[in-house]
Amino acid sequence: MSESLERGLNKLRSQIDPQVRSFFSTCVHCGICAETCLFFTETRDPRYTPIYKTEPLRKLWRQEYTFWGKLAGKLGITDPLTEQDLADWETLVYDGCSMCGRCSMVCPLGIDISKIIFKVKTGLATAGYSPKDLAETTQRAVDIGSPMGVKIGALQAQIKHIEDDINLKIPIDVEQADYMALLSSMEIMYFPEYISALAQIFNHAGVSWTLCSEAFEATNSGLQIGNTEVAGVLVERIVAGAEKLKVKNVISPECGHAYTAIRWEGPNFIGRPYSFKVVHILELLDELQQSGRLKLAGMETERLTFHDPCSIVRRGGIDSEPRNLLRSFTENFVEMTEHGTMNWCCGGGGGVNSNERAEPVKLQAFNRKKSQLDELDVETIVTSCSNCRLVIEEGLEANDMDINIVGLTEMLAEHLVDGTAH
Amino acid sequence: MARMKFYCDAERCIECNGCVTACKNENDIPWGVNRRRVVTIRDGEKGERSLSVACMHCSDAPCAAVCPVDCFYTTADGVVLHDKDICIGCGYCFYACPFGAPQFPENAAFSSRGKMDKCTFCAGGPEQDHSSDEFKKYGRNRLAEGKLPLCAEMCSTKALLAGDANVLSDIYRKRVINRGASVLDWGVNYDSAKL
Amino acid sequence: MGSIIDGSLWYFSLTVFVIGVVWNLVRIVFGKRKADFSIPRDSAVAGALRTLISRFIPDRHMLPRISLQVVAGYMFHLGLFVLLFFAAPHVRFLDEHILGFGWSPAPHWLFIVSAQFAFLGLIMLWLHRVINVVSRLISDRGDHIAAILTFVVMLTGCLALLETFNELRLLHRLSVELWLIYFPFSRLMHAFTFVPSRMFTGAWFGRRGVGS
Amino acid sequence: MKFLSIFALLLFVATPLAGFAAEDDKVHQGIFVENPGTDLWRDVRQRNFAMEGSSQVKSVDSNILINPQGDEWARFRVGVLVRFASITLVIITGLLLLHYVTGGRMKIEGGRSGRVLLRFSDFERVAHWTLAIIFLFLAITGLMLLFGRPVLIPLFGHELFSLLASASKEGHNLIGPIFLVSLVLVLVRFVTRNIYASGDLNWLLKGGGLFGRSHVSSGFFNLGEKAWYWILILAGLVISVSGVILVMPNFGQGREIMEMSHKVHSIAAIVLIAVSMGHIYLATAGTEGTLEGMKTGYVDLKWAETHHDQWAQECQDKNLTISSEEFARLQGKAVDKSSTVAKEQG
Repeated sequence: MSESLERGLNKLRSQIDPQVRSFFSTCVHCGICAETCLFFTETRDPRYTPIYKTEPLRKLWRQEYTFWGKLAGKLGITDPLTEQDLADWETLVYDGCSMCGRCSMVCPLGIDISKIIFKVKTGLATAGYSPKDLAETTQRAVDIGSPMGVKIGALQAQIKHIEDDINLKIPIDVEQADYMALLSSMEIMYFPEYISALAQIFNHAGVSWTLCSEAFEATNSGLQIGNTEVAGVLVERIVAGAEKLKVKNVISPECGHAYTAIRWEGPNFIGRPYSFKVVHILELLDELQQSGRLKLAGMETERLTFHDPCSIVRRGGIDSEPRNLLRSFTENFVEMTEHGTMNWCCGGGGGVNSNERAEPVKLQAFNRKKSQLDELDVETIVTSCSNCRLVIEEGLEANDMDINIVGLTEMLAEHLVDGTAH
Repeated sequence: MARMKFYCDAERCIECNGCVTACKNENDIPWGVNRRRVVTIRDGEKGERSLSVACMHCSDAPCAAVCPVDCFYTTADGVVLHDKDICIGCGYCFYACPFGAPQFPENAAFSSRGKMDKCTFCAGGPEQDHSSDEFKKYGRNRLAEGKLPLCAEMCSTKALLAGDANVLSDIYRKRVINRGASVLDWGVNYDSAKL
Repeated sequence: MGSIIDGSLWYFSLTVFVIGVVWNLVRIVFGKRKADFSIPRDSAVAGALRTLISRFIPDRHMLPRISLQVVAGYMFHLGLFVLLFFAAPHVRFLDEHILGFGWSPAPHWLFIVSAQFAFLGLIMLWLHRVINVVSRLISDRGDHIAAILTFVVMLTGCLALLETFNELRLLHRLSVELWLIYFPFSRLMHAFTFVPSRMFTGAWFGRRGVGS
Repeated sequence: MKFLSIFALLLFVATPLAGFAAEDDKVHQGIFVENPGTDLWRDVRQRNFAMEGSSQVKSVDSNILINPQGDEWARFRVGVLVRFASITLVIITGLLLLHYVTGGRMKIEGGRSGRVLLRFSDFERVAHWTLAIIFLFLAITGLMLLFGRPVLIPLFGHELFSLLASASKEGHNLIGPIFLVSLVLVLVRFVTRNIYASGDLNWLLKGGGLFGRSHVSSGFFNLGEKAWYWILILAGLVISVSGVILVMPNFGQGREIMEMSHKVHSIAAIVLIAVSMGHIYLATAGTEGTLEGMKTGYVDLKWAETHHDQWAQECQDKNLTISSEEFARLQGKAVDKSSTVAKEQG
């Protein structure tokens, strides 16, 4: 047995806690989860059944934690987890699962399947079975500070652009600000509108905020690939930045997995609670709106819908906030048939979008979103995750669909009454 | 050997149901099971007749013929009995019997009838004579005590007779000779009388 | 043979069942879990209770695609529940041999109808398991053994319905004993572990403020 | 069958008349008193109808003194039915064996093509096998009750057979009603494909290709299959309805209805068992590749062209056939899907 395999197995072993035990001994293999998974529904390949993706961990559990597995071991009949298994499941787990967690919502026995799949990922990553692209981005994130290789220089250049554009100063490294905003590399590179929207909104509402030159990157490749150590390192950077600036709150940007990484898993990755609070930008905007600090004018008249980013809505609970915000400045907001916590994923979450190899499967999985959109006949899709936005843009293009896609924050910024509210 | 038979004299039976009561009491029969019953034909009309019926202990019994588990047997006395340990409660004997003798303790849905029960000529069953098992399953074994079925013994008008077929037919012949004509023919005093 | 089935094997199987189930549940409920350092958005307890109940009802939009499993599943589980706890012979048995008290059993027809539901449901569920590619792929030996063993228990019970042949009763009891012994080591544990599983997941969703 | 007792009863009833006739002349000379019993007893003994009286005892048929039909039914049950059933089952077994040994097994013409097409959905297969399992269970337990006495009692003895018969009867009664449910599933699911279509007559005239070596053109189901479907549905419904009557004695139906139901139930069941043997034979040993359709849901294109050429053509026109690689993928047997896809793309 190779050393890396041994490491992977040990990692997997360490993942077997009472919950996993409960989940595995509960699963009756009814197959209902398959119908919740867009990778299955769009390909009809039964190997994409969510619970099947957890097979390596289940096999290990069966082998080492159950009566029959131990008995078989005593009798010398073992069916150990092999390198081949890990290699086979690498493609299933990394290419064929966007960690959207829809399966966890539907399982009649209450198994949090996507949580187990993440545990499988950690084992695979430790054993070295992870896609080349993801491994590279993870390395970049550790070395450079951004998965896309965005350095502070690039951000400063972008900020300069924006400041000229909107005539507002974007605060950097301001100590004791109320809020420290994080960004995802994608926003810096592809959607700088988000940064200008932030500046405009916060200026309008009189929010004291800052960016941190040492910790501006919100994304967490460690979470995507399943490397908890790297994830911890990346979270640690943000914590250090926030503690150095002594901010009260950290704002998670419009990025799905960043929210999960910084808001929910971060304290666990580093093994201690934060000294600050983490809010998602939508939570903050909704709060501002509720407290009357946002003065909005004009209504969007086009027919539009909201795409729920899985990590933010289904796995993050921010369900009513985007809807409240949208209703305050749109007239023609329609919901997809399955929305909110039961929304269908764009198909590119969980690192699938950063994984070149998964491209064909991802496009096939997008058919689900396509048929949802076809039903609605909308002009615009609003979302609040830059990854979803990229994937949907790509999918719309591949399918020759003429629909705009915008971020919720920037759309809101367009409706601000000029000048500050104060 | 004797051939045991019942005979009911329709000219004498007054539908008092004494035989039914005697049977139920002697054999501890539960509600719903009627080993013996009195049927009245043309009740309240001219020519009304009553007859007490139970298992007739046929020589070639149809119940025995159709029983899928072959639980019937005929004793040396010519009494048709069945083995409740073998009976599966299918109800075939009830379909086949012309007299409606086979009875079932239950009559619930999905054919849960319980085991068949019928008149044993007060001769018990295949169990040890006078054992409590025998009494529980089949009732009294009077024959083994040298007694005849209680229904006939109790009959107040001696309409219901039980015993050896030859003896019964002798009794009956004498009755007919003495009686001459139907005692119940109410028409005698009026139209039909040509005195 | 009969005395073993009615005596020592019965006590053995009951012991294995009770100890096995309790041990499994204790390990799951009281096992060491990592603390969650994140600040909850909402109540974990409320989420756990909500999910415990809500997962009885399938998602509306999913239903057309999983109707067979849902309908057959409900038929089987409800049928089995009624027949297990409300059939007159079972109530009598529980009263006389285990609990020392009884309750009024279901009428005979309800007992039979629930058994029919259970049979039809189980047959269709098992067939779905071997026919549907997804469930065939993910099912293992344990699933089939559990289904077939349960079927055998139900079938022997059904064959012994007349309640007169001791051999048939013993056969039913023997199959029940095998089932009880197999229970804590198998997929059958889901009859108990669905509660902690749903509550774990519900608590997780509850902390994050997701209505699951 | 003779019942001495019935004769005895008749005899007793008749004797008063005889005795009266003899004595009358002596005692009441010149007076003729009609015996009021004669007409009555003649009515009671009438064949073909049971005379109703009244009784203090209230239970099913308790007011009927004599039911003469029981005798007829008993003769049917132990004579006609057993003979009919055994002869039918022996003949059908013989015919099927003969067909098989004379090389009647129909092969796929020209071998397999490597392309497959979907014939039966998951639900259709679940419905089929549910019905099949229930049917086999009911057929076996039913035949046990029918042939048990002549065949199994000599083998096992009364006590053991009684146990088997009790188990069979309880099982038959409990599972029986489910048959109706699964039959309705099959009825509803397959009815549209089993309606007579033009061309079916031609299939019939050519004997369905069963005896020759040539195959006859046909759609999704050929006339033989359609006939089997309708036999199944009709006989199945007859069996179910009569079975429900037999299994629900609590509604107070009398013996006559029960006897009638039993006759209908058993004859329809024998017919269905016989025809189903043909169905099972043709689907397994009789033709190559047919069983796959009910196992995986997919059949080989060549099989479809051999047996159901019109349907095969329709599917090809609609581009519904898939390659065996695609089939393997849908079965979850793809080795490494994403990498092969990537290769194709690259």
